[in-house]
Amino acid sequence: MSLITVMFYLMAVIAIGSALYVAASKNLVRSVFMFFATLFALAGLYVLSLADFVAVTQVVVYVGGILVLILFAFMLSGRESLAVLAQQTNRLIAVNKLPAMLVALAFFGSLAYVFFNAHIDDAAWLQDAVASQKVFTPQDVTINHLGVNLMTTYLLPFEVISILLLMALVGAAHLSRKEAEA
Amino acid sequence: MTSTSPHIDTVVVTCTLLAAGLPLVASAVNFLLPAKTGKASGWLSVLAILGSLAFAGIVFNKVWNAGEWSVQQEWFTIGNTKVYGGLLFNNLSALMLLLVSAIALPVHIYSTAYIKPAEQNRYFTYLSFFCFSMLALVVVNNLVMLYAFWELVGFSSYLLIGFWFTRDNAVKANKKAFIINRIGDIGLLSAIIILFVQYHTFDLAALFGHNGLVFNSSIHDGVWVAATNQLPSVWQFTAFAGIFLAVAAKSAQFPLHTWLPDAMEGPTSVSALIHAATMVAAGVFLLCRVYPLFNTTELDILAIVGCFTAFMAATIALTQNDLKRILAYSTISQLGYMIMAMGIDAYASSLFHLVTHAFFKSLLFLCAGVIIHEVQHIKDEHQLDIDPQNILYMGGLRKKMPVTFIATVVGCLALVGLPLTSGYLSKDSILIQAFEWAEAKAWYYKILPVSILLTSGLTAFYVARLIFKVFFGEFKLKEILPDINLHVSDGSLAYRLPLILLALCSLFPLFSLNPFLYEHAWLFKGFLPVDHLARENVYHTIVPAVVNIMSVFVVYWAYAVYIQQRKLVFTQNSFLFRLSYHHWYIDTFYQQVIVKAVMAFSRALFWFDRQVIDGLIHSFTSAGKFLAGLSAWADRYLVDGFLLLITQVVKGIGSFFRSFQGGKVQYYLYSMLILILTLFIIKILI
Amino acid sequence: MITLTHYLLVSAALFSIGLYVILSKRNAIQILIGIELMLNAAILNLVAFGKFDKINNGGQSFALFAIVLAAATTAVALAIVLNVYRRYKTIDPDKINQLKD
Amino acid sequence: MNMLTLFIFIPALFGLLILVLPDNLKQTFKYITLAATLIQLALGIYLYLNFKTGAEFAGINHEQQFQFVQKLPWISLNLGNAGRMQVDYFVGIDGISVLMLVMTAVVMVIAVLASWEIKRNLKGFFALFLMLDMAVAGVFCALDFFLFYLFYELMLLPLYFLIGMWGGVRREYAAIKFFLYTLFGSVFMLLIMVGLYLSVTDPGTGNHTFNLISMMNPANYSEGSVFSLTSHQMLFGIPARVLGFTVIFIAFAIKVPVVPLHTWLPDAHVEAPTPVSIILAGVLLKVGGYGIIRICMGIFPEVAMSGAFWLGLLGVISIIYGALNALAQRDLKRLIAYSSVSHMGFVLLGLASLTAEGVSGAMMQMVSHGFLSSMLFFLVGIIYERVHDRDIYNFRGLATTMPQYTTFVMIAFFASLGLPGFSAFVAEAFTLAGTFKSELVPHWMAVCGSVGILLSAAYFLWTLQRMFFGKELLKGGESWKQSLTGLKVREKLALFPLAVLALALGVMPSLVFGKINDSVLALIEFTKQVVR
Repeated sequence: MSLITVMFYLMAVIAIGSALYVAASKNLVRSVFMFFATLFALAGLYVLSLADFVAVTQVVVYVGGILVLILFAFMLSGRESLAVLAQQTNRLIAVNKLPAMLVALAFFGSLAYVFFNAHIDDAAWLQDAVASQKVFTPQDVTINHLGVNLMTTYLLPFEVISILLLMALVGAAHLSRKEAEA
Repeated sequence: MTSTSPHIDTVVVTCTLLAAGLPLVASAVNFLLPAKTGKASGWLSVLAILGSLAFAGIVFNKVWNAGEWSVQQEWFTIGNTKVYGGLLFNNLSALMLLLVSAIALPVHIYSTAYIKPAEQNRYFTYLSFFCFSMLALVVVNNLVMLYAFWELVGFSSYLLIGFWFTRDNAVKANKKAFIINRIGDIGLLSAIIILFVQYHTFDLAALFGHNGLVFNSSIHDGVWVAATNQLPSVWQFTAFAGIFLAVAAKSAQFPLHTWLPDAMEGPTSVSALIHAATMVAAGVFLLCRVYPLFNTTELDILAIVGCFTAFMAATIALTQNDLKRILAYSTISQLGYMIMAMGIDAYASSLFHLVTHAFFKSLLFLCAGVIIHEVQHIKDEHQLDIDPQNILYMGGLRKKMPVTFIATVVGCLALVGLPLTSGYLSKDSILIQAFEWAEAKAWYYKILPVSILLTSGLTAFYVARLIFKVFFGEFKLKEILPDINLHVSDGSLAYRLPLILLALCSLFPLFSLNPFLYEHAWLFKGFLPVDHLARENVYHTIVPAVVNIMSVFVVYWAYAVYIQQRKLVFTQNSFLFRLSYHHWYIDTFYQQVIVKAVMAFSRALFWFDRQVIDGLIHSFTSAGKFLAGLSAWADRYLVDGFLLLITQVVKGIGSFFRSFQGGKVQYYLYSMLILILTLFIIKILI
Repeated sequence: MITLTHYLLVSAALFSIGLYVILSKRNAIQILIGIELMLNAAILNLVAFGKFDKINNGGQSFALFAIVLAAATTAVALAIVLNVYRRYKTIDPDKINQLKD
Repeated sequence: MNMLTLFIFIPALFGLLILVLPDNLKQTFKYITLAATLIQLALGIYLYLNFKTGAEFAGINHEQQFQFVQKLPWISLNLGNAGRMQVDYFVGIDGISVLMLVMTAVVMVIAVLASWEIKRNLKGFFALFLMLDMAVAGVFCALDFFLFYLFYELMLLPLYFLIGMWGGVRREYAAIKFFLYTLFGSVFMLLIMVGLYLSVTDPGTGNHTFNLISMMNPANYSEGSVFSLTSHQMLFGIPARVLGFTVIFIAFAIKVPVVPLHTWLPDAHVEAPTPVSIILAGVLLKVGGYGIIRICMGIFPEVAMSGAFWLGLLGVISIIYGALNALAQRDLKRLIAYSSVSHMGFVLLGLASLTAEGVSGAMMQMVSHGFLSSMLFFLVGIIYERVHDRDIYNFRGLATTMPQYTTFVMIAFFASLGLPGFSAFVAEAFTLAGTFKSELVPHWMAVCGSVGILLSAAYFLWTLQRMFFGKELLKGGESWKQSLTGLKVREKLALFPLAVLALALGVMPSLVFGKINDSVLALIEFTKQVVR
């Protein structure tokens, strides 16, 4: 078993385990922090699939941005949200959670079924890509190429997203405004 | 009118109808007149009965010893049976017709004085109705009508006993009288029905006449055979038993005698007519009418019952203190003589005694009425709380009431049977024939004449006791209340005349010119069978002598006891005394055992009716209700429940789906996801 | 050898967990976290497939886009959550079932 | 116009008149009803006087011997293969029915006179009353089983309401009890009726028929049908004809009433208002007896003969049981109700004997009881109307307070207990004579029956003694004494004819026997013939 394999399993276990903890925990703060772990583990998995830039972005944007935002929102929403949390039962499998769990499992089951049956590794285009050397190798430097592509091939989506971000920014700011004058 | 005999005599028929009908008319007129008529209604009835007597005399004159014949008219038809109404003429009916009207007349006259004018209208309505029923009873020619009048006689007696209907004792007594008579009536009815079924006719002449249907029927091997029908012989005996019951009830014989003493609650004049002379004699009359029906055993039974009743009643009369009750028991006793006479085949003597007894006993009752009336006066005047009929309060009345005294003595002598009275003739004839009858039979049959002789002695004693207590000595009330003033007298002519009339009729000349030989009495001869024994044995001399000597001795004994106050009588707390004083406890027995049992049984049946039968019905109802409840429950919970279930399901589904639209975001999500999953799974499966 | 299928399974697991969180939690913030989980699962897929596209870098580029957009949506969502909280004094989505006040 | 049809529908006509009249004329309703019943009575007397007697008018099983006949086709349905369903309006009378009609007419007049005391809802009362009148008249005239049944059921309805709405305290209980009892009987009768219909064919047309007279002729039963005399069919393990007889007998026995089917009667009588009690006792009970003669004995004579012992036994039990129960009563009305049970026992006993004397006696008893029980209930009604009490123990010495009333009571009581000179005596005596004569019932039954006469004396005399004689003592004291006024003219008008009738029938029984004799003889002959 190679190191990579070990690393993959490690990362996967951390990601899924922490995600599970997020799902199971009654404590919002703990689940938020556990979410960090998930995100980090995911970043690790990105690295393992040779997307180091994406991994870095993940860490910066999520961990640096989104999580901070969440923590802020949580703190702003005051004690009531905590009180709601305290009321929830401590059992792992609560009856009222059962439907959700069943749906989730069913989804997982169906997804897994599809993935196993799709034999994705034998897909024609993947074989093509392997044959025509389009697969990343660990020695490749990807960031240059990525930057060029973003500015050429994906320029339109890039611009659209930037406008979207602007709108989101304005919207968020508007929503968060005090309603004194409203 | 159709006739069954060639000797048809329209005068006789008309007179008979008038004799019976006049009292009915009087009764009806009195009934319809307003109650205020008072004395007028009394005289109306007297006139009616006078007319009856006159017509009865004519009838008697024509019919006596003129053979038997009858007239009849169809009354109604039922099925193939024709029921007739008709009259039967023979010596018996003629005699009875005359006797009843002859006794009724003095009693009517007496009553006009005895009953208060305000009550006379009602009284004479009843009394005339009684006379009508009684007169009709003795002349009818068939059993249906006989029964009808038989019961009407009882009914009028009921009315008269309860004449003073505000007195509780009176109404209890009349109820008792009627019910006991009813027992006899159903006996008679059963007998009539049996005879009708056996012989297909109700006609008395056809049934019991010479060579009649009864004469020609016989009993063979337990079957009672007649020309028309045959029945098991037990029914012959049942017919006898029915007639015996009827006789016992009407003529107050053991065991149905208890009503007669109680019936003394009625006015005394009524007692004189009905309960001494006429109605009670109807039983004997009935026996005469149906005499051929009986066989030897049955006659023996009659004789025994008659003898026993005579003895028993005489013993009871010894200790009674109520004037009228003494006479009542004496009546029962004398009726016992008559019945016994019938039983020992002394048919003529029985009737003879019936007639003589009717006169002297009604005489005695009327005398008692005068006495009671006077004592009642004293009672009312001084507001005393005494029983005016109690002989213990009386005494010494002979000087104040000479006519009454003499009349009473005549009556009593006749009752005892001392010579020169009518009672001597008739009673001795019975006694003599009793001995003759026993002569031909086994030794134990001798008990009968001996005990009847004994009874005769008892009679002498209680009669003497009565006379001495009432008329001799001092007036007892005076001893208790010395300042009492006694205006006691014989009363008006309306009182005295009947007494004198009846006293004369109680002496021998009316019946026989020879005061010592009953065989010479015309009345006796009138009923004599052709083959009757002549005076041939020693009893004819011995018996009268013994009886008279004994009677005189007994009377002297009583004199010694009651006037000279010698203690020669048994003590008042001995068993025998109590037995006698309490009427042998027969009444108590009936009341305690029979009446109570019947009432208890009827109450039990009512309970049964309410609880068991109705309970059964109710349990059916409850079962029905239960079933209904069950089906209602099923309807509600099963049938309706099913519907409800469907609606619930629909509603559940509805609300389930509604919950998706409940504004809850997560549910939307759920539904979306489930939908996707479903599609997914379907996609996979297909 | 780590194949694509492994990545896909991990992403499927994460997706399902996210789904579960969304469905079961009674708190808007946690639901947001669930959404993020699911997004991340999707991004993981993009990245995993992007390994086989060295020329166009499609997978990685869109992963980047997705990450950015996720950040934006999160910001807007949190703004909404705060507003909701201000109005209803709760952030339980079940209780926020009125479209108008 | 046929006299019988008039007789039946006169009350209905007047009833309709009352229904359409406005309520403010309600004081006239009783006069209208009285007029109706008086017209009916006049018709009844006309029928009685013009009723021809003689063997050629005996009726029973000869259609042409019936009188005042009217026969109209009524319901005629073609049922295809099942033939034609034919129901006739067929009325006619013979000796059995003519007296029932006259008696009904008299009792109805008396009942109207007793209705003066009714104060509530006059329109409803008199309309129902006249409807009842019509139904009763119809029952006695109908010669078509369907028609008979129709009228029979029609009697029930008004009675139910009359008891249930105008009755005493427990009226609902009594009404429902009465209704269920009677319905229980008649429902099963319906089944037998249908069975008979399917068994009998009209010899003239070949159709099935409801004609009662056709049903009496054994030749009219189609071969192999359920009730055929020759085919001896079994139903539930019992011979079909025995079952048919039993079922119909039970229906009528409830009406009579026969112990143990009698318990509706005391309740119904006690709770019903006086006029309804009068009709119940006077007429309705006779429907039972009439039905037994006309239908049970007419259609199933051989069963009646073979079952005579049981009928007689029931009769004897009713006589004695009713009398003993009467002895235990303290409610005057209940006492009279039980005495009715006892007296109607004689009817059954007489009928069971199947002798001319017995059946005539039973008929006489029905007529006599019709008048006497009306009188008795009327008398009870008088005292109840005055003081609203009829407990025997609460009265004493009424003879002093109400002498005329007491006279009528005594007449009624003594007539009821079978004093010679009154109708009941002739009836009971000949019933017993017939019973004894009969070869069908044992002799001892006659003797037992006569015990009933004794007991009736006991309870009537006890009542007289307890209630009317003795010192005056009333529970209600002075106020009762004020209320217990003498008889009014109306009351005398009602009581006097009844007393006279009871006396007249007792003195001249031929008034009854003359009319019924031929029919009774024909009935006896007919029953013997069928068995032969």
